Amino acid sequence: MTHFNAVEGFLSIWTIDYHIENDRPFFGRVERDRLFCCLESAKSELGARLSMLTARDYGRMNDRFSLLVILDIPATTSYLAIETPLPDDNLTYRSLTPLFPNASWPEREIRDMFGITACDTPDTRPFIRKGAWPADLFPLRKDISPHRAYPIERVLLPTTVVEGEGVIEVPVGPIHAGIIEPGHFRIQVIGDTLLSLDAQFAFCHRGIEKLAEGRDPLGALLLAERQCGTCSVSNTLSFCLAVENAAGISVPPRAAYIRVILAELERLYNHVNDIAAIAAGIGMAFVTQQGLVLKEELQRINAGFFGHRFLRNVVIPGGIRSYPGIDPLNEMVELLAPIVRRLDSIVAVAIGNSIFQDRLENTGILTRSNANELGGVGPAARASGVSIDTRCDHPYDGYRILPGFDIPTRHECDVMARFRMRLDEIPTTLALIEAAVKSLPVVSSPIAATIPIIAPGSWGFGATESARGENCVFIAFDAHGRIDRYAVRTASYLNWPLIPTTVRGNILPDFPLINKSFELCYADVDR
Amino acid sequence: MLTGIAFAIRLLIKIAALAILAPLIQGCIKQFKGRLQGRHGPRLLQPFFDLIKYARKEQVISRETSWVFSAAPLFSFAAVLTAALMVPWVDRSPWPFPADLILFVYLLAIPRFMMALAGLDAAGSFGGMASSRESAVSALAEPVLLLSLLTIALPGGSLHLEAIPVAANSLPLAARAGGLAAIAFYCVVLAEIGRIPVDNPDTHLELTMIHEGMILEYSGPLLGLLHFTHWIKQITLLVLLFNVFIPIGMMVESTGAWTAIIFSALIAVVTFLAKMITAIALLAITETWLAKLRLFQMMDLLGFAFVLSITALLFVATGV
Amino acid sequence: MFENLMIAIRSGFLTGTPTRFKPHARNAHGSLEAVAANRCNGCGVCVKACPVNALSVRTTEDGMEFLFHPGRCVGCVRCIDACTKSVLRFIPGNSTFQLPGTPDQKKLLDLSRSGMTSTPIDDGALVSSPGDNKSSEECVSTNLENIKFPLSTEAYKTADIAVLRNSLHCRHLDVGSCNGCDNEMIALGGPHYDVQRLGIDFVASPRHADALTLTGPISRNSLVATYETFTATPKPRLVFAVGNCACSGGIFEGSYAVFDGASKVVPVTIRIPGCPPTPGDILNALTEGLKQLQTICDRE
Amino acid sequence: MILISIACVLLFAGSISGLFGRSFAISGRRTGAILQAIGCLALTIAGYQGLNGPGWESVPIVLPHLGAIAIGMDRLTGLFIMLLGIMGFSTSLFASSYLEHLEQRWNFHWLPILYGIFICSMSGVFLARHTILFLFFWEMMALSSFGLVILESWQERNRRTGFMYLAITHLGAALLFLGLLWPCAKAGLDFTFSGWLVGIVSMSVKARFIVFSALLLGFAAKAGLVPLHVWLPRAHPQAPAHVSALMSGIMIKTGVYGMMRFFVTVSPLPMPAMWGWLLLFAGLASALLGVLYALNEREIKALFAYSSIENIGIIFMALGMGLLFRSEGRYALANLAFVAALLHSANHALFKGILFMGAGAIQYRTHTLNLDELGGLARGMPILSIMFFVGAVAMSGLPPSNGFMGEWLLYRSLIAGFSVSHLSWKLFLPLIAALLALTGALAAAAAVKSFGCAFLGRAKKVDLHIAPDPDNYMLSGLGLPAFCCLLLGFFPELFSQPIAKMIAEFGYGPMPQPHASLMWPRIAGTEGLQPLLIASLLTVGLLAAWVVLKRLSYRKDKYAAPTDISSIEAIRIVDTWNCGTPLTERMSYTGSSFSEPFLVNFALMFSPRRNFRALGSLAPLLPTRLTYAIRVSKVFEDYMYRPAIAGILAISHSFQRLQAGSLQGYLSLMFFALIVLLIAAK
Repeated sequence: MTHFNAVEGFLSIWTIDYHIENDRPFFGRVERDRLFCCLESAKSELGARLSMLTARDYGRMNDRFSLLVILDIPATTSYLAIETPLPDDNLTYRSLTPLFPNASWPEREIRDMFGITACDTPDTRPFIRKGAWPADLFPLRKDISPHRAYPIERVLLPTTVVEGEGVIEVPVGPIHAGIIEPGHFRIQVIGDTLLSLDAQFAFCHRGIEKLAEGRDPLGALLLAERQCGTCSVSNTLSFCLAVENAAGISVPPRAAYIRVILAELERLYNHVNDIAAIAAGIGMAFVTQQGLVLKEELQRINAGFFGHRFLRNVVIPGGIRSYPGIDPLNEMVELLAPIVRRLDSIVAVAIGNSIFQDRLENTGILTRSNANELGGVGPAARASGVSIDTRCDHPYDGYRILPGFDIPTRHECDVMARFRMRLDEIPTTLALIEAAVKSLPVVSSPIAATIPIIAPGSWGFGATESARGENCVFIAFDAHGRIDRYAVRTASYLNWPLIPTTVRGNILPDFPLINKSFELCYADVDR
Repeated sequence: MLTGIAFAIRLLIKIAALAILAPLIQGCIKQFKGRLQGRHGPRLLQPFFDLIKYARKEQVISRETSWVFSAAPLFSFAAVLTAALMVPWVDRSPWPFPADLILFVYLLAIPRFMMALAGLDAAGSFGGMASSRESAVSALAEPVLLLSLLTIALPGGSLHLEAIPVAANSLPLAARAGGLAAIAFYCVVLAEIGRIPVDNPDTHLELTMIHEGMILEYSGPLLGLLHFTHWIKQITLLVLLFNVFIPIGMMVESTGAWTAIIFSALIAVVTFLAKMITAIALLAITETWLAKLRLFQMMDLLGFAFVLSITALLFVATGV
Repeated sequence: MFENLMIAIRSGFLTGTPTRFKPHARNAHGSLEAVAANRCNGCGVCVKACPVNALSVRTTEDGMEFLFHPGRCVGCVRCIDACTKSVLRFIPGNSTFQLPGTPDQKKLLDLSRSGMTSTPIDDGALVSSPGDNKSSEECVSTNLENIKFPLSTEAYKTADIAVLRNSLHCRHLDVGSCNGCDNEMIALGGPHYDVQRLGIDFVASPRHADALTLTGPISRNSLVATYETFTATPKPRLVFAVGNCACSGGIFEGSYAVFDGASKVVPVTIRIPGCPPTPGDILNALTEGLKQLQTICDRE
Repeated sequence: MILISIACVLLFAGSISGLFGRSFAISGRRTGAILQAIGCLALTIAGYQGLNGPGWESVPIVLPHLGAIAIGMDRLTGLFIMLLGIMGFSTSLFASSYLEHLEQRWNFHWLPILYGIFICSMSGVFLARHTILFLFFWEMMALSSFGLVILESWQERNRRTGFMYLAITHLGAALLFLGLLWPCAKAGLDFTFSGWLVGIVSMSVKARFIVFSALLLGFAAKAGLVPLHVWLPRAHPQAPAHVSALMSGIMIKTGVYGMMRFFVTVSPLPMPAMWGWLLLFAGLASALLGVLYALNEREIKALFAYSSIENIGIIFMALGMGLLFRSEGRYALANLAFVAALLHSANHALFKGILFMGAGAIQYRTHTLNLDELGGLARGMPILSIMFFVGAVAMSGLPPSNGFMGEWLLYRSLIAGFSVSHLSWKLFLPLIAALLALTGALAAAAAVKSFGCAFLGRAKKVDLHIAPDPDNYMLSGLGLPAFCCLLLGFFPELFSQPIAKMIAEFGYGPMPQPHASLMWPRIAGTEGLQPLLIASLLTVGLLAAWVVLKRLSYRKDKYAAPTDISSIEAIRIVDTWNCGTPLTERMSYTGSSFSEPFLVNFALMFSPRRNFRALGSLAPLLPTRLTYAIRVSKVFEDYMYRPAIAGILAISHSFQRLQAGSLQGYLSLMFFALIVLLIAAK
């Protein structure tokens, strides 16, 4: 409660007005010129972590744009949303990057999408726009039709070059050699020594946020599901949580448990996939192939019990669409245990291999301070000693009611730590699934609450823990109950900037391995 | 005249055998590897299908390239073919031209040299990266290759490849020194043919490539030729490994009753095939068992091989 | 020391093993079928329910036809949920690839003979999903000097397809996919599907490739890269559009950031619908599709 | 004799005509260079006659105190004179155009003059049959080359290099004075070579050791053997390219010539095995260090200079093997090793000539020699690139180039050492052979670096890759040695036969006869390799592959459909595959990046100190500026010369203190000195 008071005190000092409601993020409105200082104080006093930075276009004549900062206050289970209206004649604000280094990307993105400029930001390059539309066109503004055709320019974004004789640049992507998503890396190397990495994204940019505008929640659900294949449940769940948050409803208990099962199933197959991918990164074909076997079997379980290999079409706003029943779920739990046992034996082969150890250990050190500074989340941060997990910090759905579970952390900070992190989490996942299946109420209560007509102008926020970390969704509705602003910030978006700090000084052939030890989604970043 | 004709016939047989066996062995290795990974694995004849397809494809060539790009595969092929023809397969009768060990080692250096240049030619960084790595790895591999072969050849007193098996057979200590040198040689073979602890032939990551990186720019017939060259090099080194270090079953004399000749030829061919099957199994198991070494740990592997060869040399020199 | 070999031997060859449990869920990958056409009253509620315009209705002189676009359907089964008469059903694992020249829609229900012309369909429902239909020419206009779109189709010779059926090297291009399709393509390499046994492999360079597998609706940001990859691929080359997004733009159709489907940019040889198509679907298209392509070529 | 005189006259005439520079219609530069080329042609013919025919000796001029001064020609001299002639001819032709860009320099007229003197003095060194004359020419050669090195003396670096060169070469010369004149003095002031021989025979073992040590050091300093190599990689790049070609090709071979002349030809004395081992290991160290440093160089000429050190190392290894075999009484094998040494000398002169002149041509066209800036020259200069390629292949010692033949003979003689039943021979010689293989592989990498980073890929500076081929004079200057490289690769017996004859004439047993031993059948010369057969096999393979490919890929318009926009050819030219992004200059591999793995693998040798800095307010996370620098230490310079120079400076500094002392101090010093002397005298 003291923390709660601290936040309230903070809000009363800095904001023009603020709301504190149950089960909703704290909300405050801050003047533009005080924003930086306000956040500085939030960082130092409340230990806030930047969770989301985005902007809104209200589409009205005056005070059209505003900046939206959502902070994670670790001491409370709630988030803090700060909105800053921007004057129409001066769409600038003081860059938050010096305060939160992970604000660099969102600031660039806001510049691309809204034309709102951060002053004194160290990186002024476009983030989303890669010559696909003119520089003076800002897609997320309301007066821009989402369906216009624009000329395409061939651009090669500048990168920070390393000055020094013989230093060269290795371009990787956007078309990668393997079956990998498109991202463009410009790596500064001297021979095989990696000096610096510049990751450029948005080759998967499909304009999801714009497409969602004007749709009802059910229509936008498809977009949330298809934002990223392997984070489908998590993104959908965040979306639904945000919608439910805006509507002020909570899901029935059965749906809450099923959602936990879905989220954990997704985590399970993702972790198995990541383990296989790390082995692939060092050419350990046997472990890769056996990992793929297990992943395939898990996906078949997904398809068999929930109808979709990526668990789509199950989670809907208000609850879930369907579930197989308790007996099949018990059967499913029985199927999962041997898969995990097989995984253990395969991993034992990998870890027992000295080359495997040698490649993974002390490779790609992500220091704890870097992880903290850049606001890393998920297993990657937990492997560097940053204990952060949305399931504990901001429990949602079934995680609120299920008995306590441990979130392991590691302190070796290297690729091996991230590899083992996945392994460490699998028992938790399995236990959660079992507990959820056990606690599933037998009574035939509804599995989905009906979404009431959403009040005009209401907004909601949802955050879930995907296999990669915290995925957040902010949704605001217009006067007709249709989506006015759909903003997503995924774990990959937060974690990608960690990789350049991690790879520096490693050798070039280790970069894919380090990259795979994070195994982040590109589609999630680009949207 | 008669020997000339006999030589020509043998040459043709060998070339035909190379053309058949080199891709076949590649197919076998890949399938066996697949089986070890719990898969069906590609078909045995897949390399042939690939070659046929490459021959029918268009060639796409970068505008940055020079004459080196087209010349490199041809030079490499010619050099590897020459080296391959030197290695005794089933018989030990000397070739009319000397299959000199040093020449063999240096002929194998030609494809590396040419492909390293070809990698640099297209101006992309992956090619350059691969040729730089290839040069670094081969610089370490070459002394071990020479030394491990010398260790076996020296006591016999001949540097001719077809004479080495004879020498190895008659060595009292061939087993000991040969064992060490054989392991060293095997390490080099793995490096030379780009197999797992050194290079990953199945990798899809440009940043980790060595051999693949240099051929990224090739397409169509030239790509097929490069693959074929690589397979010839692979079978040649494998045959050399087995015939030099396990010199059993080879045909010695080609005089005598023709039945005896045919019988010994039959035995030689069967032994040869058995050796190749062993080689396939060995490679596939190695690749399944090990993972790719860190790039600069290649030095350790090849250094280890070098020390092994020196130890073998010590045995040979002291005659213990 | 050789535990891995032991594990491999224990687990055996998994290639082609069917699933060991029966599906419990109604929605699955597959194809929408009308199982009881006689029950349909033509109310059109399914068409309205579809969020991606995968169902459409065509009024003919003596009735109407329901058309199904497999390349759009994302398998959300809202149409099935909406249908009060249980006319529709999802047939799992029955989705089919589409060869060039085949229409991207199939007749789901033909109500013309029954003379049922009754309930008019509210046209408003059809435009629930955005998509102001620009002509393809305008959509792909670029100011890149040497790129001219749309590319025409490529001609193949029967013999070439025959060769490619034995050895097909694919270059994967993710041009805006959600990575669902990509994951399914990765699964193809795993022991369960093992494309290598069919002579199919994924290669690192487009120079080595015979086919491009495109996933995603082709985002505008990756247009140049797509084109360059296509140009870099030696002929004869095939293009597979994997997944709904690549077939038609999928749910992203009409966005400012994408081209609606791969065929707007490169000549697509075979479309593989699905969201995402299962590995089995993709495998089927890669093998059976080529076979049928060869027969088409033979005929021409 | 007449030819030699003609050559000298023409060379000087050429020098003089160079003086008239631009005053005539015909460029004095070209006339002079062509005259000099003709002079060198005369030298070549003289050398050829000497190599193949009977030798001659001029009528001695008898001077008081000095005895009969004469010049003479024998096979050894002939070989070197012929090489000098060929290379001089090429460099003169090359210079006739190359000098164009130097013409504006105020000291340009010195260049042809010094160049003429340089060639004359080198031929004098080879021809001299009198120690004083030898030393005179030696000095002249040193001074003229010094003059050529410091042509750009307005640069601090150039002057320093020049003086370093002068210091080391004079240190060497001083030792040569000792080594040559002491025996002559012992022989009653008979300064002819035969007098030297008489003197050395009459000397005690210890004195002989001193003499040979002095000679070895003197010649090694000139040859650039480790650790006396430091001047070489600095001086060679400073000189104009054609002079570098001569310095690297011929001048450092005077050291080899001296070794052959005074250790092998003249002296009949059985040398202790120690000399052999010494040369072998010094050669090995030179070869390895030379090639490693060559790999790490980013300037082409410096790279080649280090490669010269490597090749000198290989030659000295062969010499060492020869001496070793002699000490064992295995004369036939010793002769084999000497053939290897001489053949490799000839080979190296030829291919290093190509490479240095090629570097000169690159500099002439692009005004840079930095491998981190060059690239893509092959498209503009296809002919030059092919010639350079021949040089690079020879430098890597790959068959069928001449470079391979020399190394092959060395391998053979190293391995032949296994038949000697000493454990150290059995153990070390195969090991050294393996290290030689390492050297060879590293040399190949250096060749890839020099050729690949200069001619292939893309230039880091715009416009460089459109530089056209140089003119025909320069190309023919390069073409002759390139042709010789290939010729010698295919027909090494052209050189090896006369060399073998020469060695046989030394009188220490015959060359190994064909089938003389089980181990080395057909070893005389190099016909044992039957290079023609190998070459033809290679060529047949090449042609077959080419024909097959042509047939296969000639499928014009096969896929052309009426609707197709681009017509389809068998070969289609597109952009380099760069992962779907445009290719920029920065993405082409640089020399430094190419050799980085070697730097890591041989970190012990280089002890690289890297300095990578990320700058900016949010530096480690979001740096705005990044810098990288590396410093690589050079073992001998950092751990031997620098401390030595520092030590000398310190000592002289302390003597300086003496100088400034007081009168009492001096007196007491003298007193102490007196006492010490007295004690010593007792």
